[in-house]
Amino acid sequence: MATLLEVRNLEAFYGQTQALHGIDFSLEDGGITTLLGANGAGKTTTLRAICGMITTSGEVNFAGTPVMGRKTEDIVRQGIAHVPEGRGTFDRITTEENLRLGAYTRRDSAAVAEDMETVFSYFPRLRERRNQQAGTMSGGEQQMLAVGRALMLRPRLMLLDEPSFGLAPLIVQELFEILRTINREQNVSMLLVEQNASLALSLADHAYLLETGRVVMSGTSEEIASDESVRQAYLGY
Amino acid sequence: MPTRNPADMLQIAGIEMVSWRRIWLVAGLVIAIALPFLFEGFTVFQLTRALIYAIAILGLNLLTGFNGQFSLGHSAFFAIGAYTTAIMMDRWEVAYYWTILPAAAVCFVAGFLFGLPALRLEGLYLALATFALATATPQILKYEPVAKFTGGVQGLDVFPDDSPVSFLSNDQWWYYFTLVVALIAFLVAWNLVRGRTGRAMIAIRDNPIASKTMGINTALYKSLTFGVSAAFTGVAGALEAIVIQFVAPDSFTFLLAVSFLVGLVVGGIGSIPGAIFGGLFILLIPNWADQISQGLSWAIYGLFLIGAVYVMPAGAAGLVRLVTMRLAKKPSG
Amino acid sequence: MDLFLQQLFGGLATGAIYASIALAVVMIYQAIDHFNFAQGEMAMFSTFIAWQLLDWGFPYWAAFFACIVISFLGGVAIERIVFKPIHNAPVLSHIIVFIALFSIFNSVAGFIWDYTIKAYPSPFPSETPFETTLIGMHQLGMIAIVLAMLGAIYVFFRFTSVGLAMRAAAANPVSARLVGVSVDWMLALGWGLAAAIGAVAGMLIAPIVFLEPNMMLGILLYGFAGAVVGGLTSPGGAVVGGFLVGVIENLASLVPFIGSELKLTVALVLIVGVLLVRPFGLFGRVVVNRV
Amino acid sequence: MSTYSKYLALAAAAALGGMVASQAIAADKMYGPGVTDTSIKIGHINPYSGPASAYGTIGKAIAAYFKKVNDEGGVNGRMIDLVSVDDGYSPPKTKEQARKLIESDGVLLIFQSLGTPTNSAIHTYMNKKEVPQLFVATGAAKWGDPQNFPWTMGWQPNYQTEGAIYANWLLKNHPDSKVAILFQNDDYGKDYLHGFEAALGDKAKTMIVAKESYEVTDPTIDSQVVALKASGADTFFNVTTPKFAAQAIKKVAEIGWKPIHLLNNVSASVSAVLKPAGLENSVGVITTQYHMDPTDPTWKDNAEMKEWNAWMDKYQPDGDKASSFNAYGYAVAQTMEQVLKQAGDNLTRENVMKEAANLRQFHAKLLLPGVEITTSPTDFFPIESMQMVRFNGTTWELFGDVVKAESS
Repeated sequence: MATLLEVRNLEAFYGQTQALHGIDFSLEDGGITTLLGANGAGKTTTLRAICGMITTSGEVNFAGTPVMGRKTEDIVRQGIAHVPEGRGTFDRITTEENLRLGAYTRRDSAAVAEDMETVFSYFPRLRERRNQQAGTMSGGEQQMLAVGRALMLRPRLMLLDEPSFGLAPLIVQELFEILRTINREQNVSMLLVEQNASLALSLADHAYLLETGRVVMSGTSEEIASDESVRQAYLGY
Repeated sequence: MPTRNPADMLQIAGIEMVSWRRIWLVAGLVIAIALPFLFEGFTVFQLTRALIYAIAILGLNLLTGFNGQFSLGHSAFFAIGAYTTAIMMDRWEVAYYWTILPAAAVCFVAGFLFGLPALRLEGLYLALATFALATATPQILKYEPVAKFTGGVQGLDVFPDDSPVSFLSNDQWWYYFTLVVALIAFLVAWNLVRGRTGRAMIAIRDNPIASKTMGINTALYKSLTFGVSAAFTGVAGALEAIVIQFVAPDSFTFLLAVSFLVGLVVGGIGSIPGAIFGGLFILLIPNWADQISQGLSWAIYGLFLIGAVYVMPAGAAGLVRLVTMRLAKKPSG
Repeated sequence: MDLFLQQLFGGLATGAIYASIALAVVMIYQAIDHFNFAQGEMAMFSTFIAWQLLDWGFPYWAAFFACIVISFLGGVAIERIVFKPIHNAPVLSHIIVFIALFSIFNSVAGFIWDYTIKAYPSPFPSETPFETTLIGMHQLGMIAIVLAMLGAIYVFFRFTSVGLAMRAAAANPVSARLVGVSVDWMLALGWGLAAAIGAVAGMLIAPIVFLEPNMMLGILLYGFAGAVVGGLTSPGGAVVGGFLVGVIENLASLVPFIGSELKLTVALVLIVGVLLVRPFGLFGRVVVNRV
Repeated sequence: MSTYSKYLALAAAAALGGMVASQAIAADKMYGPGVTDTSIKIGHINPYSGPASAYGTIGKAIAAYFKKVNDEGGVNGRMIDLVSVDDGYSPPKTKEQARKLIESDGVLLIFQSLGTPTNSAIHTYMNKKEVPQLFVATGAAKWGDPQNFPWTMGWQPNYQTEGAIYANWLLKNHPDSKVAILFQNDDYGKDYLHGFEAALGDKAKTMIVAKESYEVTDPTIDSQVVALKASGADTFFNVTTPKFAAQAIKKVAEIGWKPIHLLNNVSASVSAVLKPAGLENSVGVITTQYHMDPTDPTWKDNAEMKEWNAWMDKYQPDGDKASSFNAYGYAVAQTMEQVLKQAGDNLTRENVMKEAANLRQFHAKLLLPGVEITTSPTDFFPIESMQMVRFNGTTWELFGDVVKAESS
């Protein structure tokens, strides 16, 4: 399989504080990779760095083209959809308008309408609430909306930042099922950041373990899951 | 967002910061006391007015900088303070120094009462409501039923006694009088902000919902802050009436409220000493602009403002903090 | 009764003034999530540009549309040049820059065109087609143009993806970037559109109040009042709010103890009153966030 | 003899006592602050910015006039050094500027400070400091009070006087008229109102059927005009500043009201008021004048007007020849020049004030024929005569005689 995303020596700063100390990893086309780590390990920062949302240095290649240093909106246009921490819902507009915004960069309106149907087929509840003000929906619905919005871009890569955060276990299960389906049916690669390591490892095929802004371990999900120290520190058994 | 909370910055810079602050304070005080003997009467008069504006800006700062409520209407409280003094002196011939505290009290009540409905308003909406208050103030002062007290459009003359100290001219005397009031005002503000009340105020600014769950009576604190802020500004208004010796509705247009806001931002939001710089700025810069070009003085003032925002995004206080932090850092490496 | 009707229609006519400014206020609010206190002065300056074009011999509509284009570009330029460096500065810094722009436009207009009032032509015939002195033809035409602008804005925000993107950029810039919206240009576009709407408002208001650098001083507050009463998130609400403020203010002058002396105070009470009952305006959407 | 002793008594009462003694050595040079053998420093406060900046034109005209005086050799060989400052029409700022002029710049006197609230702010100060506050640009009656304020003097006919002229004219020609009044809600408006009502006397109650006021911040005065018309009045007394006057004239025509329209002199400019309002709407409007309107064709061939035009061309090439402010500034500056001329080499503040109160039928160029400036130690109202004029669609037509209304 071809490499879709390649990250080399990625460094990032918040003001004076360095958050990432030279991270390397890659992601295969069609695969799901997860970044694991404790709070403050640099998981979210890595996602932000890829999208050009913070000042960084290093190298990020997406589908063979360097995207480092470009504006966020330009990187998005390359086909990277970011489902941000906190879901990034546009509160004051309707669900449908939120989805339309997801397809903002696209000009093929017929295909957009089709994709809207696809999203509704994954998330029937969004169809029910298509004319509701998005900010008034429940957390789970907003998370679905965020994934749906990302899907409307027809991305090649989806960055998912803590999609399970604050959701009831049942909803989380449902959501992750759908993510797996999307990965398979739409051929969308995914880079997943999760606190819940076992959940993440169940979905992903590859995993990287981050500690204080550095990659300390990498491998297939099975390898990582079976590692003793990981089990003790992150999986809790 | 750079440097929002001065207390945080203090901790970052450590002990050195405190001693620097002490040096600044002592030097400032010495200069403040010496000034009236270094300049002629008119300049002393101007300095007095800058101090008065500083007190008004300090009041606004308590509200905006420490409690997060906007106001474009502080000219109204300035006016209430000025008229309280003027009416007391005009009608009942009260000596000027007895009018300062009543002016503060009246403004506290007015501010508190205005703060009650303002509780439901936030950010922009509050700014707009207060902006409307500022615009309506001159009109209300001219309104027939109140005109018998306010002197209507004609305004009121105020005749304070002459300097009681033989070697001080009137200007010097007013300067010291204002300086003393200003020092008290700054001390009170300082203690307020650093005490329990101040912590509650700041908590409300930074996280209103959380502070509610922490058991802070946000409604009460917000209205109280409005009242206290109005009281400070009212004291400034009272001093202005005494020093200018005249009050009229046209002295208290919304442009004055805008000036206070400018002084607040340029001086530094959430910085107590910044108010002094703000007071000097809004008094001196328009005069300079006027000297550069009479026809375009406002345009030049506007350019000054934009320049100030670019150069000092956190106000003069932010700039000073940055510089002292650099200086404090250097010796220790 | 006759007087009542007179004041009612008079209120509608003044309301049209407020509504047109309120519309510009809402436009910029949609773009930058904020009031622009220099809005009135920008509209005044645009009107002076149109006046200058007319003075140079341009036909009315040529000057009208040229002025709209110039104002649009001017608005974009202001955002790109003045506000770009301070995008991350606190809100109050922005307000200070609004104030700065306010004084710059006012002062420069006075410097170039001086402060004496100038007549500005109306595009509408002076005779009303029907026998009435209740409302003039210009006022009628103005109401029509305001409603037409409202329609255009509604369509723009509701049905075009740029309009949608603009609202998104204002409400949640981080998210907007993540769906590929260039937030910076949306801001500039918002400024441009608001300046253009302001220019139309200015050119419609000037025939009534006469053109001079301070013409917008009083009007802007009423425009804000209209926008807030109607709801800052709703262009339609802003227009209704503008008309409401005009009518109520005029009818209030019929109440004996208010008279015309306290008209402004009435506007103040109205703003605060409406906000107390409905903090997001009569037609504004209530934003509820569930965690 | 009796006038002389009265004068002496007044002079003493007004703290001008030193003057009598100084007269003995009047031949010697006596200088107050700001005066040298070659120059006289004069302060001037004007709103170049802010809500009243329209009046900035007057300041420019005055400066241009003194430039002409200086080019022609100055006043008795001394150059006029005019220090003109901006107060933005804000009273505290006026106070600040007055103090700057007097204490920092050291001017001999302050001339033509503009506005009623602004001049009120420095009224007491100037008199306490004993600095002349000469020919203030406001028509309030309070500026002519030599008893209590011997250092302050107005110039233009005061508003009350003018109000009385209209009232007397109505009483004589339309005794049964029903009057509606629109006035600005400040003392300028109220002075007109008082003068008008006082002159009507007992008939005020029956003749005045409606009064409406407006604020300078009001966008329009449409609703007020509508209400006034509804009162059934057949006479409209329009006490408004230029912008609102133009609005009112236009609105009156729009709603088909055809009253006898009395417009205050403040807004009598053809170019700044009637033209914007529409000349056809202005036909029949009546006002009073004391100086020529440069846009009025009546004066096209008048020698003084020609001189003024030449001056404008030379000293204010960018200036607006249609602005009556340029005529006003020209005339008032001549009055100042005259006072300084009369004072000769005795340029103390006392003597300047004495000469200001000693103008005898001085005719400043551009004043209407028959309008003269006369002052005395008990009369601090320089111009008290005006002539009524009616607009015929292109120009003001004088009618009746020059009316002199004695100020109280």
